[in-house]
Amino acid sequence: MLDADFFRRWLTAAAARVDREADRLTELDSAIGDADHGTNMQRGFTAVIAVLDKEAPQTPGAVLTLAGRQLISTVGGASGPLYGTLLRRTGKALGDDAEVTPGQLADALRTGVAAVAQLGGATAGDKTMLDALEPAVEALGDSTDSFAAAREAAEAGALATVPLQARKGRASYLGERSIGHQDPGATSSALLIAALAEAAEVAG
Amino acid sequence: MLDADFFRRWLTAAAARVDREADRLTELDSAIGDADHGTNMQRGFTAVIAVLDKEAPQTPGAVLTLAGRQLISTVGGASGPLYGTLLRRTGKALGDDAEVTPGQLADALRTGVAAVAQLGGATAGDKTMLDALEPAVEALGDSTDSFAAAREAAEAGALATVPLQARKGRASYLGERSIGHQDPGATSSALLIAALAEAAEVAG
Amino acid sequence: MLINVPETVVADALRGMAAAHPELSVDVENRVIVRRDAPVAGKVGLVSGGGSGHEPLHGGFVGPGMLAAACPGEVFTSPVPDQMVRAAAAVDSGEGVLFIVKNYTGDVLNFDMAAELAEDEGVRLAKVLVNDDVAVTDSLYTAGRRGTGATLFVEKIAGAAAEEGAPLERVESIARQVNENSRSFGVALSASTTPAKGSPTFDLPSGELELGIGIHGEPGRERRPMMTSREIADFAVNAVLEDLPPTSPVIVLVNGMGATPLLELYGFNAEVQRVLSERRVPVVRTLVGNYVTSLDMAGCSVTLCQVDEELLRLWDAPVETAALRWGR
Amino acid sequence: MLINVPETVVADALRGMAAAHPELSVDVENRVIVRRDAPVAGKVGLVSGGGSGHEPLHGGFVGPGMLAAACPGEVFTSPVPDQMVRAAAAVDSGEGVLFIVKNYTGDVLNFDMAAELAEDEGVRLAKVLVNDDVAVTDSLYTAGRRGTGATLFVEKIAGAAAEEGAPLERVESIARQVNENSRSFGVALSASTTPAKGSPTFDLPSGELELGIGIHGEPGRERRPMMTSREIADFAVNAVLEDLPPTSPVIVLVNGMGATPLLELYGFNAEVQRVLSERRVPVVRTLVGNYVTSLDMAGCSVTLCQVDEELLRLWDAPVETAALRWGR
Ligand SMILES: Nc1ncnc2c1ncn2[C@@H]1O[C@H](COP(=O)(O)OP(=O)(O)O)[C@@H](O)[C@H]1O
Ligand SMILES: Nc1ncnc2c1ncn2[C@@H]1O[C@H](COP(=O)(O)OP(=O)(O)O)[C@@H](O)[C@H]1O
Ligand SMILES: [Mg+2]
Ligand SMILES: [Mg+2]
Ligand SMILES: [Mg+2]
Ligand SMILES: [Mg+2]
Repeated sequence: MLDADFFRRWLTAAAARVDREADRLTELDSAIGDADHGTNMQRGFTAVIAVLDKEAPQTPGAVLTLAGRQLISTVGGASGPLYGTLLRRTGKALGDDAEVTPGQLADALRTGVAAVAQLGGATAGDKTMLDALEPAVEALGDSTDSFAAAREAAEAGALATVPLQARKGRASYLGERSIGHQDPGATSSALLIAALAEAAEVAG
Repeated sequence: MLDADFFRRWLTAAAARVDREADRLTELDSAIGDADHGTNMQRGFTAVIAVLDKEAPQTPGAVLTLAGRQLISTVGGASGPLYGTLLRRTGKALGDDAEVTPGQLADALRTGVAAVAQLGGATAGDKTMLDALEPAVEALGDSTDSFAAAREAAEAGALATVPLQARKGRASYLGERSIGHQDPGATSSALLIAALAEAAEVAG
Repeated sequence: MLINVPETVVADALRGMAAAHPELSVDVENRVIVRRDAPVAGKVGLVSGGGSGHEPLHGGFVGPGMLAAACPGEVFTSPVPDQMVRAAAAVDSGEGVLFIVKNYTGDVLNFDMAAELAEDEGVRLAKVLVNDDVAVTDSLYTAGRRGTGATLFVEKIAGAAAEEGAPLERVESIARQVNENSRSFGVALSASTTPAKGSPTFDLPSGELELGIGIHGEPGRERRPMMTSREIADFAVNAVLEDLPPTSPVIVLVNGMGATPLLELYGFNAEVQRVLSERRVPVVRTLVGNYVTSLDMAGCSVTLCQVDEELLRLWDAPVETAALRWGR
Repeated sequence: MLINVPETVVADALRGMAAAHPELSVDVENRVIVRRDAPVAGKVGLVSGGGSGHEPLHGGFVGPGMLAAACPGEVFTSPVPDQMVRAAAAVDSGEGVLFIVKNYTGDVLNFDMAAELAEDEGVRLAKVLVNDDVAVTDSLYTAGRRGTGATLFVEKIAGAAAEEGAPLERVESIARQVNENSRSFGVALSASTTPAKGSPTFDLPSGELELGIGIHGEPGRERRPMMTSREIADFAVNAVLEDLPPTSPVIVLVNGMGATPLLELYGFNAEVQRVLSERRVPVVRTLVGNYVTSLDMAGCSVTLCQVDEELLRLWDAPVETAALRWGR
């Protein structure tokens, strides 16, 4: 079972990864976007950790909902509302339970990812975060063992954005010139899923 | 004896040298000034040649006076009024004679150079065109043979500006940082004197 | 860069704006710039915003006759919904609020979220998207046309209508009309440097230029060897006219991206006017300057806005902001 | 660069200015920009000018309440006397003409020659030198202090006096007083590129800056490792205050050299205001923007102008030019 602490660990691991990889995310965004994805994610996750510390939500759902709201209120850009919606809708789907099963989390994350797709109007292959998120949630199953598979899937999905031409977000303005670069949002999504797997490993 | 044609040849040779060396003059001015001396001189001497062609003045004095007025009306900057005054006052000093002796020219040029010193308030050693002009007119004598000596003196004078600290013109704002660079105006003055020697050589 | 640290760039700028413009009420903490007399009774409030780095857009356009409030985000990052919610509350006199949103995914999403929240709080809201950039043509396969120079026209002209007391529906329809009548094309001669990245956002050798750029430091649609002012004017104006053949006179905005000297912009304007006159497009007004910028990018954009008598009258109406100011 | 060829840069810009500003009468061939209603009966005419590349100075300051005419030279090259003679003739209503001359050898010599010629033609002439730059201290061994940001103050405040109908002697003495009350200090974060040279006029590695620069792309007095906005403000404001300890409130000009984003300039203004408040110097007005530029140089300058009530009243008086516009 996954309790509020697990979700806190997940987001803490995510924040650490974002910190480590911020320059790389910005570099990727500089090739096909506006060179802010790293700082956006860093600002957002720093604020998430701070608000979680301050408000200390007690259920998985509350942790994710609060984190999502904080991202929306802190990040801006495309990734703020999208990641904010991802966490908020996932959190809402988890309800008020003090503990959730990996399978419940998988279902909730599928709801969250669907909300992202609806909000942004993107589908798989558009060269966005969905190209990492969708395969990741596909790979999630009933046990935390599946988290590692989700990580693999997300990473593969992020890598697979390289040959794609962007059809959503800023990168789409580049037309064919967007081909040959990895999507920054798909890359940060892979970080978040990797952090999930990391949290599960620690949890053992 | 030197007639109007000689003076036309002088200024034509000067214009050609200025054309050839314009980039270098600008480069020198870029180090301790505002990177326009080459274009200033080029614009000025192009206009001088055009107006001499058009108005075809018939005496040495008229050639130089017209050329000086044209420089004043075309160049701007510090060098426009200064070189304009040099030629205009030299021309005026030559009077209306159809031909003048090298000695008369030497005297007239000394008058012209004195007018430059008075107008700009500079003296030898201030790292200006005067550092080339003054030794040059010192070296001028009664025969055209002295023109070559004037050329040497002007060139030496221009070179000798390198270690000086500028006390007049834009370069003076740099203080000690003006040391180590050759003064652009002294360099262009050496070109003008070299053109004088060249005109005399052709005249034989 | 003339900054302290990247993290405080926007807050520092807002403090500096507050000091320079006592006629504005600048909430540095919450990042909202509001005209001091807001809400103005009987008048619709215009709210715009977007990433910082495009100054004077939008904060420089707050004041009588133009915006009631502006919400600056981080550099090149759209603002968060909380800002627009706060701005809407500050400027709503009961006559409603118009959100003017440049068409970028981030701006659209954040303004949409804000609109939902503000409506929940009882504000009557309308929203207009600005999407004038003809460089982005295949909009089926993109996030759609970007909002660039036309933003100034929409904010000025709709702002004049609001100042006159036009109702929300009318202000909105005028804003929409201005957007539909406007087209832009932009060119970069150098990339811009964001404070966070600290180096140019893309690599542009000095003998080349980018055609069809946006205002976020992103590369353009195509790279070419350097062109003359004349060639760029031909290319840009024709791109605009091809997309929207003019049926009425135009207002011209010759806009600098930030680092192109005004001397060059005016020279470019001469070429733009030449093309327009060759193409027999009557020009009624021309504005030249750095208005919708991309930090320290060198380059320019041309925006044409077709106007009828009413839109021209509203363009000429008094405006009193930090960056645009005329009339009485 | 956004140009055709270096040779036509100034003429192209003047054509573009003419197209954008029907309220100005622009003589492209003779390079004189005159307010359209000149000569204005009963009013002294202010004429200024200097090298191009400092736009909006001076052409952008021509209009009611400021300059009657401006004479742009080639880039960074002072204009020729013919231009000022023509301008003086165009603006002289019989009340006389004031030449406002930035203190550079070229400007001084050319304006002096023009003054002689114009006086020969019967114009009553006065002349004021602007020399506000505190970076050039040892003026015995230099061409004297340069004229920089204070030019804007002199032109605006003396222009207001002229607009009110003050006689030549009074306009001249006000101009002189404003100059004496003003000091500037400038900093470059990058060199500028002139059209003729086509490359930066000096080499400034990106981690360094130049302190005490002028506005002609020349290097400064000293090179240092990059400083923060806060450190630069401390240095610049203190340099100014040391030279002219204030005895009355100041108007502040935070001026961009051309390529520094307005976002950064406003942030810098916050630091300038902090220093002034720490030093207990009362600030009555602040202007932030690119007004006295050096082509595409990145950097800024601070100018302080001490004012009494009369000078402040004249500063606030209406002005209607391309680049400065307020009041009614
Ligand atoms: N419509 C969309 N749907 C899903 N993801 C999107 C969409 N638009 C952009 N993104 C994602 O957002 C990322 C960019 O985020 P960021 O750089 O923070 O915001 P911005 O593009 O506003 O600067 C892209 O790499 C992409 O993965
Ligand atoms: N006061 C002066 N007296 C004599 N020569 C001067 C004076 N000031 C400047 N010069 C000369 O003028 C040259 C610069 O000319 P130029 O670059 O054309 O004008 P500007 O300095 O106005 O840009 C200097 O190199 C110097 O030789
Ligand atoms: Mg981005
Ligand atoms: Mg020079
Ligand atoms: Mg962004
Ligand atoms: Mg010069």
